[in-house]
Amino acid sequence: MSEYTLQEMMAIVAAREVQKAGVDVILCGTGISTLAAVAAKKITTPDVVIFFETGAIDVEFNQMPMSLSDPRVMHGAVRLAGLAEAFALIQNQITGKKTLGILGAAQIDIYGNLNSTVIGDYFNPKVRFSGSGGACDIGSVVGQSMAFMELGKRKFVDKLDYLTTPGYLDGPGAREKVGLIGGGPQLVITNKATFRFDDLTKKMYLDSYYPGFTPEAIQEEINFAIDLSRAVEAVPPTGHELEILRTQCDPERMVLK
Amino acid sequence: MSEYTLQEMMAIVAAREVQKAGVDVILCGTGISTLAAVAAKKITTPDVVIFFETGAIDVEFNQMPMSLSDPRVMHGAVRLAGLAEAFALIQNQITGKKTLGILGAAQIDIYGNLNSTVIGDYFNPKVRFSGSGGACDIGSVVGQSMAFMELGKRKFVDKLDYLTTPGYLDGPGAREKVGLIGGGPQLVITNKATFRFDDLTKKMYLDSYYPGFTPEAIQEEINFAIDLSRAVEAVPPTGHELEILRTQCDPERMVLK
Amino acid sequence: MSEKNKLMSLTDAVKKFVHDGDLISLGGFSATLCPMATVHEIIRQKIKHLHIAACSNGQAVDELIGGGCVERIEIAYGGNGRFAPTCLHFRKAIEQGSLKVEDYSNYQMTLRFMAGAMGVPFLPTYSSLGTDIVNKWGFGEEYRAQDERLPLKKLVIKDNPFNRTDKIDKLVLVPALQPDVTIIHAQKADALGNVSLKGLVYSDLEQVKASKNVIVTCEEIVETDELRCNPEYNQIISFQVSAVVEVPWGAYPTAVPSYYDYDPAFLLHFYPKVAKDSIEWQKYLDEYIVGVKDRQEFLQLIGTERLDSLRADAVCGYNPELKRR
Amino acid sequence: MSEKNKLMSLTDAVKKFVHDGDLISLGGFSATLCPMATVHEIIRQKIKHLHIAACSNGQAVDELIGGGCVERIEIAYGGNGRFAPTCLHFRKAIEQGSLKVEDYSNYQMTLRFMAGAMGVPFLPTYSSLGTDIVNKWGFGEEYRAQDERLPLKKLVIKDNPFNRTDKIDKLVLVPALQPDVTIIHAQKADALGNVSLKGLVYSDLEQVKASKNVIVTCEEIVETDELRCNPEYNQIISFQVSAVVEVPWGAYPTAVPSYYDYDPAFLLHFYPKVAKDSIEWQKYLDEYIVGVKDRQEFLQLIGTERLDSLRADAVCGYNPELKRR
Repeated sequence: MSEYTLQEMMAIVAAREVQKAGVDVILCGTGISTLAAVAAKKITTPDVVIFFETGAIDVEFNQMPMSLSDPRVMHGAVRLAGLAEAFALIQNQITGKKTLGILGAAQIDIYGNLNSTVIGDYFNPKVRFSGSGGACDIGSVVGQSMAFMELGKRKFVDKLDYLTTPGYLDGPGAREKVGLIGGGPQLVITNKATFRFDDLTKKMYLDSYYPGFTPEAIQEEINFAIDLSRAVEAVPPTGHELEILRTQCDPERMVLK
Repeated sequence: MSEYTLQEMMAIVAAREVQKAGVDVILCGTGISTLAAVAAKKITTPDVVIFFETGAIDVEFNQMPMSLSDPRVMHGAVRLAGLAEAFALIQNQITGKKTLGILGAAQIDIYGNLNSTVIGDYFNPKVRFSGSGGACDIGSVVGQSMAFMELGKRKFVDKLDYLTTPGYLDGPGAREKVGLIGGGPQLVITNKATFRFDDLTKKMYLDSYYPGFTPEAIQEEINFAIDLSRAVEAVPPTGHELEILRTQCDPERMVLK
Repeated sequence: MSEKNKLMSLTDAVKKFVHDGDLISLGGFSATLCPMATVHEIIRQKIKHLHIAACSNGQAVDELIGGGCVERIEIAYGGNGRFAPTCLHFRKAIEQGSLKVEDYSNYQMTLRFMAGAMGVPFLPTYSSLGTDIVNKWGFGEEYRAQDERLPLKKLVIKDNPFNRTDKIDKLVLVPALQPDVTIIHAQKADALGNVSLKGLVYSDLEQVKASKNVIVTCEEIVETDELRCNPEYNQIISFQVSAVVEVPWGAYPTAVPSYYDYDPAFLLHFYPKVAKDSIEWQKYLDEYIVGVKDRQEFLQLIGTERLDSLRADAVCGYNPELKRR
Repeated sequence: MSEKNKLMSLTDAVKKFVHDGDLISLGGFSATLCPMATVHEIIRQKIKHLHIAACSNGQAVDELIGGGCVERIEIAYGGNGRFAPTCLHFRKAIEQGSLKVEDYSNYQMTLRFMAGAMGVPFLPTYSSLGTDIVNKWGFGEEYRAQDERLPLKKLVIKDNPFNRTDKIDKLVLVPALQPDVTIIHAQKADALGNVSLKGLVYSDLEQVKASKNVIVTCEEIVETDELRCNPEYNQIISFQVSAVVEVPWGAYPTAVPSYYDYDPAFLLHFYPKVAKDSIEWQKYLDEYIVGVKDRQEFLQLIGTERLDSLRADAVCGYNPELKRR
């Protein structure tokens, strides 16, 4: 079996999930999120359209972008729209349902809600982050989404300091009750394990742990109790997957460490 | 004095009014309306921007268009937008106030309201016309407007069969009361005379009659009584104005008869 | 070839995506970029009871009405510029009571498509306050209540909840449209459904984005890589489109900027004559639409010489030598 | 020369159109097309108490905050992509309580500018229902009530009046923004204020259209006739613009597609160092901003060699050889 980094594992897990999701479009951010989208396109789902909230649509990269506005997302795109059009594309459920959004955050709770705004009190924060950007929009309206998170007790928390991006809010029926239209998160990908959400309770459960980790060790890094019973060991990246990831997705090693 | 047609007189009157209005932009329709805009640009106000509701902005004509969507309004324009942007430009009062709209209709009433929808009952019409197009929008929100009309008792009516485009509705304060934001009509240009609206009563009064006509003869062609006391004889087109109109504005004679 | 290839024949595209009673939106504006080939195919397939939504479509709407396909229409302007101040079949059908019409303004129809495109149920405007567009509803409340496909209300007037003055601040909320299918004609598209329009785009983009399905006919199919060279010139993305059909001269007798001009001989002289007379009109339908197999045969009836005379100048995008009277 | 000529010096443009306490909107997105030259001029002129509105502006917002010009900000994202996950002065100022912040999402900020551009008081969205963007207001009701320039409410939740089902259908209405002045940087403009942007335009167009005044800096002034050759590439029209200033390298250290790349040496290495240390930061302000007369002197400090290394490749629009770590 090939040697691989946990970051490579995360990208490959995401690429496989895109195929499973059966979507036409991936709406992604920078870093691991772009890498995952490119991996999906190069490895599992060649027809998928890569899309940035800045309005770059059907992008073909030559180099990894440093931000959503990097000129590298513009060259070779099929369309360059603006933010207004980009977000309308996902709020519109005809196209929104065809789209998988990729998110990330500083904190996540058991219902997959995300915080990327503050640590501490909103009006007197200990740490201030960038804020929503398009995350709240994506979580509110996109057909389905996945999130990249680092595992850890300060990240997987019992109660968010600020609810920036809606997951399943406080449980079953909550999205419908407040009037949210999108589909909610399907998968959380971390550096040691992946998580999904129970159909009935909408609570996060352990979906898979990466080779070398155990369900119990994963639970140790989470501030709330989760169901470990459905967990399986994740299938590691194949040599073929790693080859494409390393040579075709990020040959400059801008994201891959 | 030069010979001129009544249609030429109408175009020149409009061109002079554009200068008086002090606007940056003319929003115009086809036919006499485009001719008037071009005459304004070539004769009185060279810096004015000619603008069509289809989204062609700052157009420089080589040939007169047959419709608002004629490729002739596209070539040489500074911008080609769409309808959404075009109408937003006038609903937005920052730019809407800089714009003069040119209208036309089948019927007009004493408050400058226009009908371009039906003759007879709306639900069982004697004659059906095209409908509003952008006229209702322009009349609702543009900074100021003028209308081209043919004089006649079936056109200048006591009560419209259908109120397509708002003028001053039923009088002073009426626009404000329903919440309309634009400025209302300033001038009505016909084939024999021009009309303006009283500041206080918002009723149409005779502003000028063309050489060869009398105020009393004008009143005969209108289905409601109007104030004739402020009327003056209109200044006919100068030779210079006619020269430019004929040789530079519509050399193909698509509009000019 | 990609799984996402959407090329098909026009016959198949209409069979697959246009059905009796559908809500159809038509791209183009008066005599430019009207999707005439698709309109003729719809007439040929005898599709009935259509509900049409358009801003200011001229020729396409009029032939569709004349072809007996339309039951009701929501529209801002049923005219064709200086070719037809009011479209002839549109006028006749309403005067005879055979076509139900709901009047909006151009901006309102655009906002309705835009709301559909944005996925919100309405958008606000100040347009039409105090007018009969607000007061008279072509589709009455009862008619609307009986048909789930229609919004219950033509429009709604609401106070601005952010108003902090004592001035009146009311807005007209117009309801979203999400057509079953939007039909447009474009200059270029690729097989996946990426589309490049040149010149004015009217409300075509809002119409496309609002729709469940979209049929694009185009003058030329090009490679995706050609489109990638100028992303600023592309407006519609593959996943917004259901079918792509290459149909040269597909908008004739209306204009396609950069390809050909409108045909004044058809629009000013031929069409008014046949549209005004029901026998002549039936002859036109039989001979030019129902009697031909496809667009190619229709174009043969028009003749190469006539088409050639309309070809656009490469610089200005129309034919400056065209006889237009 | 036309009466409508809007060319002026950057010093004059800022003097004329930017005042203490103004509501300013900044174009660009994270590290691209930030109007840095104008931002430096605002700092140089010691304009204070600005109210900033932006979607995801990175470098421009952060230097303006660091320059002591900003009192409050409405924003979706105070970061700079991978150069700065959270902008440093933005973070510090909020943590210290010296900057009041109101959080929206990117789409909401875009809709707020779009509402301003459309001349309506609000636009609807489903975004943020159930989140703290709805529940927590950075500018409280009392604070808003006291300041006429703010809407009384951050946002309002309303039922869809067209709902004909028993499903819940609520929308978030976000209030329009009409900034006193919007500041953007573009590739090309003419002296009248017609502007051609290449590449992504973010929310720049909505910001421009919503604003009472607009300052455009650009890489190149061109003739209007050049712009008329490709109307599809022009987005902003003369009558929407107040001042035009030719400022080559006006967005440096952020990127201008087709002209130059961002400067990783500045953004990744130099800026974080000076922004984290108040003495270093004061030195930067003194030396690079307040201590120079104009953009030209600033660029001399950066050096020709460094600038040249950023020049964009003609085909791809960036520098593929750039060292980005």
